[in-house]
Amino acid sequence: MTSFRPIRRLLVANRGEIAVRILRACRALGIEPVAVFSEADRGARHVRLASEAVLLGPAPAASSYLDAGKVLDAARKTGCDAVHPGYGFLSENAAFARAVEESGITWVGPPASAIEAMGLKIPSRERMRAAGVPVVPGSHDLSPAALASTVGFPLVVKASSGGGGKGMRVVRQAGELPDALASCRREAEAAFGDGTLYVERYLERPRHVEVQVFGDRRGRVVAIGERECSLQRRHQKVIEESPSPVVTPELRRRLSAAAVAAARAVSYESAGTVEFLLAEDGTFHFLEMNTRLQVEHPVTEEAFGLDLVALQLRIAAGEPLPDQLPEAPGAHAFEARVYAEDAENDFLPQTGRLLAWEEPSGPGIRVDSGVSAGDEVSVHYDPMLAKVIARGATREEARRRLAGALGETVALGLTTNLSYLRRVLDSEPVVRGELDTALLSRLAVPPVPAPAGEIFEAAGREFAAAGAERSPRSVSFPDPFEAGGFRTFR
Amino acid sequence: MTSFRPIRRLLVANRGEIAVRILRACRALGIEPVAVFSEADRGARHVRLASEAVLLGPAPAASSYLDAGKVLDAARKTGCDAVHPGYGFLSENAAFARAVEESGITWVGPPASAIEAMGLKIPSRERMRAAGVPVVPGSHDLSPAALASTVGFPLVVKASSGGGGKGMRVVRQAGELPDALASCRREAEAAFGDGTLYVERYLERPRHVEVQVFGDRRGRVVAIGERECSLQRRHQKVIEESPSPVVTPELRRRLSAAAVAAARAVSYESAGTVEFLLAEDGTFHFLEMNTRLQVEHPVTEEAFGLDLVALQLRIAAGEPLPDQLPEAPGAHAFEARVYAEDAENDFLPQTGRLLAWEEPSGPGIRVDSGVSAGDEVSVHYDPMLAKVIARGATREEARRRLAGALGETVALGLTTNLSYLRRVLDSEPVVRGELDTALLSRLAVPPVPAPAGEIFEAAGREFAAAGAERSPRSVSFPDPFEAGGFRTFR
Amino acid sequence: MRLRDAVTGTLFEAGDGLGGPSSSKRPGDLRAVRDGSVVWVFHRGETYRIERVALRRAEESPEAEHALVAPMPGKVRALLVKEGDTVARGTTLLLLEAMKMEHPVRAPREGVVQRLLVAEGSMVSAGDRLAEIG
Amino acid sequence: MRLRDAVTGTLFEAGDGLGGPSSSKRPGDLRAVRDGSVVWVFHRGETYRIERVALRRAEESPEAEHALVAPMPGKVRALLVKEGDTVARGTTLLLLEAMKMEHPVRAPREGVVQRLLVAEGSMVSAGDRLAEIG
Repeated sequence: MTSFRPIRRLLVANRGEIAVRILRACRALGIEPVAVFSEADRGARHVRLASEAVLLGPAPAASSYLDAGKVLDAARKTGCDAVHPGYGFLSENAAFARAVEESGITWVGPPASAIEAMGLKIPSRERMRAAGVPVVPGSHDLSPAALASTVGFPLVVKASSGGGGKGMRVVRQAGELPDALASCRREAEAAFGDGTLYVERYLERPRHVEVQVFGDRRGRVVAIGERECSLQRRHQKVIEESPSPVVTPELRRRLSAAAVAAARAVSYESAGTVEFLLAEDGTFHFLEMNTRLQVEHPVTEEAFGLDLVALQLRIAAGEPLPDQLPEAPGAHAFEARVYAEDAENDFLPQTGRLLAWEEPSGPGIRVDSGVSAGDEVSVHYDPMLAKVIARGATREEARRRLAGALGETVALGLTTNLSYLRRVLDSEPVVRGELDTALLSRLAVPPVPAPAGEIFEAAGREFAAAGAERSPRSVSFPDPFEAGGFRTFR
Repeated sequence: MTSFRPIRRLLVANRGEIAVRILRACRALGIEPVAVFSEADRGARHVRLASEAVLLGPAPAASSYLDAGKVLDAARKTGCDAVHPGYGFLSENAAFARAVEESGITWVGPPASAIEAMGLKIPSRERMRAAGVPVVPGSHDLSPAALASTVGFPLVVKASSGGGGKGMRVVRQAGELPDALASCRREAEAAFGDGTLYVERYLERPRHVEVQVFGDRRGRVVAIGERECSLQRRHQKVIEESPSPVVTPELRRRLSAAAVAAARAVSYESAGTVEFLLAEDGTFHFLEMNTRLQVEHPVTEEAFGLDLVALQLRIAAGEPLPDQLPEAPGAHAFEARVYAEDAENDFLPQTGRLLAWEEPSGPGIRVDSGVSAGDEVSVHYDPMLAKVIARGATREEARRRLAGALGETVALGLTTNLSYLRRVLDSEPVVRGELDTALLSRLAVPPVPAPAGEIFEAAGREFAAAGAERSPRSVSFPDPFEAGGFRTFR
Repeated sequence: MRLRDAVTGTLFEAGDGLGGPSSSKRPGDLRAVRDGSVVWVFHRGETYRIERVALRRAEESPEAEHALVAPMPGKVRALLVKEGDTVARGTTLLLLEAMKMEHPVRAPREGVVQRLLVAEGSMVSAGDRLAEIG
Repeated sequence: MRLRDAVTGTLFEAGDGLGGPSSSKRPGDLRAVRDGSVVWVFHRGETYRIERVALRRAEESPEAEHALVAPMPGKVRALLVKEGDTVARGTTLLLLEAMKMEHPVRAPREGVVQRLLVAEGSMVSAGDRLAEIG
């Protein structure tokens, strides 16, 4: 039996929206939150909301949010009794988790051993197979012969330490393989410091359905429904929802049983996500387990009426899981990820200053964001500005609310995917719930209409008001890429 | 039986947060919303969110939002098939409701006859007494003799056409009566064009508990739980919650039965609110019925998981009430009204430009607001900027979330009651749920602390940056009221 | 420069170290916006209104001693005193109507109403002079 | 002045009626913010990026014809061509790494790589010249 170790002061070892999210949970529980920040984040929202904040170092993540030593020092110096890593950065770093626990500080997350067991794709697949969880055929032997016999084409190359679509390529013919392996290896080395790759069968048009699991420190593991995350672009999730429009109560029971078996196989504690590929016939295969809070956790919270971060904190303090947890969702929820990226130009990430930022709200709408007007969106971190979440009594009510909320969101100064998200949400397949992981690569979203005269007139008035004043921060470049379509560079 | 008359295009005959609220409901239902606006509201949020918007006239409400002819013309010209009046303005104007219906346009609200029956306090009290609803002793004979025999002191003078605390005074001794009557009459004439007054017994330390009722066009009337609105200042609600911390399921059944009886007595349709004063012994008296959507309707929505505006629209179109409506709340919800007012100076309303405005969000948080950064808060309309609403699994979770959200709300350029609201929420009686309608007049909220040096330094930097530049919009006045405490005039 | 917190009245003398242009980045975890002679500062949930105070106010506006100014914009609903009346501190001088509520404007000190500068029904802006009390 | 929508490329000639200071109130239901030679406009859920276009661009920057500039800030991860190489339109010239993703920079037209202005590992800002293709 685990003893109860209350959390009074928590280090939030992250930035942006997830740091804000955790800070808010602390307040609701009466826990004092301490933030960390890099030089680029001095005035950031997560710093403003914290009781205390510690400067880690320069902007690059390696010198700040990824520097395990500095983060642990910050926790010690500020007298924190627990650390929440959020997602990304140090969240799946088993050595960091172990160092935190060895310092006598509570780690709000799974045991280091579970992170390790699931962190490397190859051993984790073997472990899952042994636990009776269905697994996609794959290989870590990258020789052409091995691939042909055990995997076959199409296949997907993945970074063994990877996640989030980084270091990942689909290969349809043997000839494309050498380039794909080289490129993945470079990206994997840059992103994770580990170029080890593995390969698995690529399933055509599957759905990405994942199960939220939770384990307490007394050995109980439960599943809390599924999320459908099939709307992806280059393996990055774009829009998620819960429940999945195709998961029946019977299928939910089977998915939940497999997810709980996976989590039990690694003695899981805290929040985790077991990802599956779901085929049209209702069969599913284990994809990977993310041993941390997931970006898209709010759709589960809104559909099931739970606060998963608060639950993580309670469990980390030694409390048991509640006896009663909802088995079926009480509402439908959608989430859209608002990125600083140019949907009209190959989704290139955008940087610059957010000159105006206005979040939507109202019935059923929640926004998890970490930015404010005036913030600089820099090259150093993920270009996600916010998650807009909508809850409704039905899928259609939630979908319409989300589309409306995205239309209310004002983001000036940076190109964002707001308009793209809205057009995707309003597209026929999404309205009908006919999703698969390749849908976005096929979907012809309606073109952006040319602005009406009044838009140009409004812009003209702003230029006229500025008079002869020379541009302070921008330069206009002629089109160097007539084909590529880049038009404005700032 | 009523025929089904679908709503495709709706005129939102209001401004500010409630107009935005109704626009959002339209979008979730696929209804095209049309806004109206005065010259002061050209760039307002409700105008920006509408599909189309019609200018009514100059800023004063009498020339714009209160001008029934202009509003009805706007609905006709834009081809609207329904009008939603929101609250305030024309919402309880029976003649307007009748004119709308006679134009063949659907009125989203109760029948004109129900508005009339409840609009005048004196006949409505008689009607309620006849229907078996408990009523506080009162009189419309204002002679000292009548007051002494039928009412007694303390008593409260009210405008017969009143509402929202306007034209209302508590009188504790006979000597104060003449002044109170004169003042109420003036305010009532200015606000409602009707100086008729009535008087009723003033109950000491009661709770204000009100029941949300809903009637459909087929004669069914239901109650949807209660709201506790005891936190009032000068009869203006400040913080509301649902459920009431003292209403047991048994008491809820009795309150609901009385409220349904009240609504049935006037053949009520659409959303309405029956207000009661609840004594410590569990007895309650009818106060009044508001024949419109209430400002604080979101706490019911969040506690019961409903969209009351959508329900109004469905019912107005002829749909029946849903067969199943929740009898007990599934969550606890609080609402705080953010006003442009100076809590340190007698709660004087403030006007000026909102130079910065940042709304909170996150788990369980909803904001209904109608303002944006850059908006001018003028003398012409109600100084309420926004309603911040928090939902939680428990009362304490909701309370802490709301306090946190208020602390995140940034409003610069105008003095607001944000800090006051937070201090009230964190006060002992509110934490314990020990509320009554006079609590706020007794409550000693902790004083605002003097700013730390770093605040002055930050201000000094802003002044230094502005250099020798002369103040463009402000003047600093010496203290003319040494006692009154006014210090800054803009 | 001399600064004053408009709510608590606390005074602060800012040193010379504040010169130079303010950085475009927000310093630390503060939000600050200047509006003429007032700077609004948001810090950890509290909003402060910091005024810049002229060092020798009396000399700059000698008549200000006696002026009573409107604390907010509104309409003069009723004048309750006339010129020449002697008033006690706290006497209600007039009623200002704003946002459909009446707000009493009271005498800041004992004295004689020297001049009434508004009439019943006048619209006034915040800072407009209403009366002089000698 | 000549304006261009950065997304659709639509051109618009704004007349002289636009002169004078822009009002501090927002006109109608638009939000607009200027950032140098770009104005961002928000209108009914859509965001527009309107550039002011110089009337005779070619004369102002004669070398621009040949310059290839960085579409975003980042690090040059790999150079895939060398000076003197002949490239087809669409040939990947180099890989830029930003936000941990690789982005190929492709040749806008057929030509010869005249100069490479960056090395592997260079950090570049948006708008920095990367290469000249003649």
